[in-house]
Amino acid sequence: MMDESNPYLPYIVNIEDARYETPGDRAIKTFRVTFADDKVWDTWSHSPGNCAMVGRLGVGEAMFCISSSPTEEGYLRFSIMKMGKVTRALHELETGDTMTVRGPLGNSFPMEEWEGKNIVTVGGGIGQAPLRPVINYVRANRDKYGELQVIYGSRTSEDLCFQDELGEFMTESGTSCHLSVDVEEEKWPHFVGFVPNLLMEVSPSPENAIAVTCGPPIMIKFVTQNLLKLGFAPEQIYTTLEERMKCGIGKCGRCNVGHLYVCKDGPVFSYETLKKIPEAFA
Amino acid sequence: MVDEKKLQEKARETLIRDDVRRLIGWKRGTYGFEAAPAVVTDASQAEQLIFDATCVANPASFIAIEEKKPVPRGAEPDTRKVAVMVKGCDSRAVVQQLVEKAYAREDVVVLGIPCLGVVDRRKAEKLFGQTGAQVSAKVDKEKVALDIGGDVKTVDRSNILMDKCLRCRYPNPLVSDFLLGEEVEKWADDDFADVDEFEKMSPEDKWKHWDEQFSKCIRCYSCRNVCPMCYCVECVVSKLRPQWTRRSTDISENTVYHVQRAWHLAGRCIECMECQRVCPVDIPIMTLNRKMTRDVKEMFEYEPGVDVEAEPMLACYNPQDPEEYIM
Amino acid sequence: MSEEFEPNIVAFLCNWCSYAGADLAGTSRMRYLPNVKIIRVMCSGRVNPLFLLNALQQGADGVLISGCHPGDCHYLEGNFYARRRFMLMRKLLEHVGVDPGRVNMSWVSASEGAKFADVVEETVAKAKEAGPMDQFRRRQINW
Amino acid sequence: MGDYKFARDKLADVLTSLKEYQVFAPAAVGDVLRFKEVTDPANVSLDYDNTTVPPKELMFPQTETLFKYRLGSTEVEPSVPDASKKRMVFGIRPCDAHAYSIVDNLYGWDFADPYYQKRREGTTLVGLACAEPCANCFCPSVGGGPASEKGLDALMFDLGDAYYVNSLTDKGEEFAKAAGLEAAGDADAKAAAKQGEDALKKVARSIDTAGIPEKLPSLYDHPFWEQFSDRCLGCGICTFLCPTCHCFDIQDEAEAFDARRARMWDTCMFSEYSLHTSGHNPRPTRKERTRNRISHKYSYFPEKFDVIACVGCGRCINHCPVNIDILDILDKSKQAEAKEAKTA
Repeated sequence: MMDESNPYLPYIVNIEDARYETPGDRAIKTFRVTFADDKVWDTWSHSPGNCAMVGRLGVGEAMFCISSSPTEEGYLRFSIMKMGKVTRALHELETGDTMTVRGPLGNSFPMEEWEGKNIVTVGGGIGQAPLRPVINYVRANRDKYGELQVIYGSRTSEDLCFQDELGEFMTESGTSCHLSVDVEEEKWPHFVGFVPNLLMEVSPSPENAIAVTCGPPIMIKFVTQNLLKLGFAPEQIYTTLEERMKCGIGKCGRCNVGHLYVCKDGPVFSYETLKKIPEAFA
Repeated sequence: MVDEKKLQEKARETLIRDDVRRLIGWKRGTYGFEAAPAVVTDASQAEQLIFDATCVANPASFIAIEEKKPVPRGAEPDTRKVAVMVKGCDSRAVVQQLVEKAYAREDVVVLGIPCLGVVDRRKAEKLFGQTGAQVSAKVDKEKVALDIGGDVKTVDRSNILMDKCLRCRYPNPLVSDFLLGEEVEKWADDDFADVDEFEKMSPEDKWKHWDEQFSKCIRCYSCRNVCPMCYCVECVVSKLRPQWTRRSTDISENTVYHVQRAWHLAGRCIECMECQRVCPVDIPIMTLNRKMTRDVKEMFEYEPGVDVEAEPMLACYNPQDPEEYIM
Repeated sequence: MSEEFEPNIVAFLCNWCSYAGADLAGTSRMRYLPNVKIIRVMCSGRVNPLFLLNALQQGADGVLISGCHPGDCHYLEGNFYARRRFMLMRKLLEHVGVDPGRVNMSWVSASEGAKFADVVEETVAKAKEAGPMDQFRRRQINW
Repeated sequence: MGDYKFARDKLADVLTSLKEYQVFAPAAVGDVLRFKEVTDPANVSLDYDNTTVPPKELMFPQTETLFKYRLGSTEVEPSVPDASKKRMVFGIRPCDAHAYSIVDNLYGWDFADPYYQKRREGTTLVGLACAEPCANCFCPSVGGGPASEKGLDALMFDLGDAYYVNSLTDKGEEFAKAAGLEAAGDADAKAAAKQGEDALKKVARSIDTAGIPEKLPSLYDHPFWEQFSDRCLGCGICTFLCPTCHCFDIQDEAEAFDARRARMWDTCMFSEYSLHTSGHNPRPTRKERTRNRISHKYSYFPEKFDVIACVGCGRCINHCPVNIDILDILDKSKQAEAKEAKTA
C-alpha cells in the first residue's frame, strides 16, 4: 500500500519495456514497469480494476487503470493513449527511463463474487485496458469461472490494443473473442459496425453471467442499453468510469458523479448503482 | 426616468416575437443595493424586469458568454436573437462586440436606456451599512433617493454614484433598436485626472502599491468573467498547453495575470467598471484599464466602443504611429 | 563588494532583418555584449507581449524586440502591429512600476550589423541602470 | 471548562503574552479583511463583521507545496508542515470554526491528508461570538449559530469593556493560562449567554434544510437551475470564499532545475475543472456546474459524511456579483417538482 503518512508521495518505477500498441496521433503505448525500490512489492497488492496515478516529475500525473492482472507477477502494465500534457510526456519515455506511480487507488471488480459465472467483456478502443486484467485474471484462474466472451471493437483494425493476445483468446478453450471495426476495410474477416451492434450480433446469454464494459461514454451508454435488452439485470452489468482526476484519493473533488467519487468509490460500478445517478452518463 | 411599466411592456412585446430567444435586463435582487441581472425567456417573466439606479450590472456581459450544448444530430441550431437592455456605458460593450464580430448586428435586439447614473454598492454600504432590504433608488441631476426597506435616504450624487458615472460621457445608448425613455443631457466629462495623479508616483511607489494589491488577488477570475469584452471560449490564463500563467497564487503569477488582462483589454475596454465592482478583494483594476484607455486615445486617437464601423485598435495601424523609444 | 550586475537580455529578432543583422555582426567579427540571448521569430509581429512578461518572470532583466524598418517588413505590415503593441505594453508595465528601460524595441536591417551591436549595448546599459528584475521574477517566490 | 475574561484595553497585552504561538488575527488590507499573522499586537482589532477570505486558507493555503525535487532526480522532499509548531487563530468567527470541523471529515476520510491535518493538530482556535450577525448570515439553519462552540477551543464574547472567554478544550485552557487571563464572574457568563441569545434572534435569514439532501438528486434535469445559472458568470468567488469548499488542483512547476508539485484552490464553477482531455465535459454548461455546487454542499456531502457542507456564513451571497443567492436556490428547489432523470 501507499505511504500511509503521505498519500501524495509517488513511487519511482523503472520502465522495463515500452512498446506501441497502436500508431497515429493518438497512439497507445504500453509500459511494463517495476518499482525502483524492490521492497515496495512486499506491501503492494492490487486487484483487477484498480487504478494508479502515473506521472512524470516535472510534468504531472494522471489516473490510469492498471492493465495487468495481479496474476502477472513482478511488474505492472499501463496502456496509455497520447492525448494531453501528461500522456504526451509519458509517451516520450522509453525502456530504462523512470516514471512515478501512486497507487493502487480506487475499488476493483468483485472477482471473488463472480466465481462460477460466465464473464462477458465489452470493450471499445482504449476501453479494453481496464478489461484486460479481468480477462487475464479469469484465464489464470480458469477452473473458477465459466465461459469467457471477449467482445472488442475499435475504429480501425490498427487501433485494436493487445493484438498479440487477442489471437490467443480465439483459440483457447472456454474463451471466445469477437472483434469489430467501425468502418469497412479490406481483408477484415470480422464484424463491421459499432460495438453495441456487435454485442447484439454476439448476443451473449444473461444466464449466470456478468457483463463488464468499458469504452467511450457514449459507447458505455448504448452497450448498457443493449445489455438490458438482452436480459441482463442491472446488477449483472459492470462498468468502469473515468473523470478528470488530480488527487486520486477522494479529496480534490472534481471526479464526482453525484455523491460518488470515481477515484475512491469507483472506478468500478454496477449499473444497479449507476442507474440512480444520472450524472454518471453525462 | 424610465417608466417601469413601459419597460415591462416593451420586454413582453419583444419576448413574444418569434425571432427572439431570450432577453437580458435587470430584476430586483434578493437583498441590498444592487439589482440582479436577469435573463428571461418567457413573456410571463417580463413583470420581474426593472430599471432604476441600482441596475449597475452590464447585461452585455451575458450575450457572448452563453454556453450552448452541442446541437443534437438532425436538429436545427437555434438562431433566434438575443434582446438586451443597455445603459449608455453598456451599449459601448455591444458596439465593441460588434466591432470584433463577436456576433452580428441582426443577432441582437438592443433596448436602450438613457441613464442618469447608478449606485456604487461600496459607497452605499459605507454610508448606510449592509442591508438585507431590497433597495430601490431614484436618481436625478442632483440627488439620489434610496428606498432602504421603506426608509428613504437622499444623498448627493457625487457621494454615491459609481465613479464611472461621475465622469460619464455617454449617458445615452450608442446603439439601440428601441429607446426606453427620453435621451438625457450629458453632465460630465473625463479628463483622466486620476491617471495623471497616479503617474506622478515614483516607480518604487507604484510597485509598492501594486505589490500590495496583486498580492491580495485570489484569482477567482470574476474580473475576467464579468468583463463584456472577455468572451474567449478558452482563456490564455487557463490553458495548460502552453501554460503561460501558472495557477499558483503568488506575486509573480498574479502580476502577470493582471498585466495581461489589462493588456488584452487595451483599446477594447469600454469602462463599464464591472471588473472593479465584482472584485471580492477590492483590487483597483480600473487603474490599469484607464491608463490603457488614456494612452490609446492619446497615442492612436482611438476610442473603443463608439463606432460600429471602426476596426479593432490592435488590428490596424497608422504608419505615423509614435515610436519615440524605438532604437 | 559584489560583482558588477550583468543583466540577462532576451532578444526576439525577426528572421528577415534583425536576425540577419545580428548574424552579420557576428560574421563581421564585431563585438557585441554577451548578455543577450537571441530567440529567432519569423516577424516582430509574431511576438506576443506575453513572451515579454514570461521572459521577465523567468529571469530576464530586459527584453529587446527587433524587426525590419517600417515599410520593409517581409510580411508588409507585421512590424507596424508590433510597434503599437509594445508601445502600449511598455506604458502598461511602467504604470505597474516596472522600469520602462526593460522593454526595448529597435529596427535593425540585415545590413546593420553595427547597429545591432549598438542596440544591444544600449539595451544592456538600460537594464543595468534598472538593476536586477526582482519585482515579479518567479525565482524570488519562496516555495 | 474555565470562564475567564480580560479588559478590552488589554487585548494587545494578551496577544503579546502568546509568544509560544504563531498567532493569526483579522487584519485589514485596504477595505478587505483577511487573517494574517500578527506582527504588531497593537494593531489588532476585533471589531469586525467577518473576513472576506475565510480562514480556511490557514489550514489549506491557496497554494501549497506538496513536495520539492530537482528535475532529473528521483528524490522528492515532502513539505509537510510541522505539527509541533503551535499556531493560534485568534478571533475566528464560529461559522468558520464550524467549517473546519466539517472539512475535517473529508481530509480524514480513508486516506488522511497530512498537510491539512498537521496544521489542524497544531492550531488552537479562539473564537469570537457574533453580537451583530450580518444581513445574509443564516448559520442557525445549518447547525451553527452566532455563539456556536462547534470546532472551537475557546469562545470569546465582546462585552463592551471586557472580553469574556469560555475555554472549551484543553487547548483552550492552555491558551487561557498562556495569556494569564483572570477568572470571570457569574455576571459575565450571564451577559455572554444573553448576548448569544439576542444575537440568535437577530439572524434575519433562514432555511429549513429538512428534506433538501434527499430532494436535490431528483432535480437533476430540472429547468429551475437555469433561473440561476443563466446569469452565472462562472467565476470562483462563491467557492473560493466558501469556508467549506475544499477542491484543489495539482500542478508541477519548475524554475530552472528546482521543481515542486503543488496544489492550489480549484473550483467546480470553472469549465476546465471537469474537462476531459478528449474535449468531453461531463458538466458542459453553467447549469450543471451550479447544480453541482449546490448539490455537493446540500446533498452529496451529507450523503457521505452526514453533515451539510455549508455553515451559513453568507459570503457567497454577499460577494456574488450577479446575486445568485444560495437561500433563494434552496427555497426554489423545495418548490420545484421532482422529476425522474434519464439514465442510460
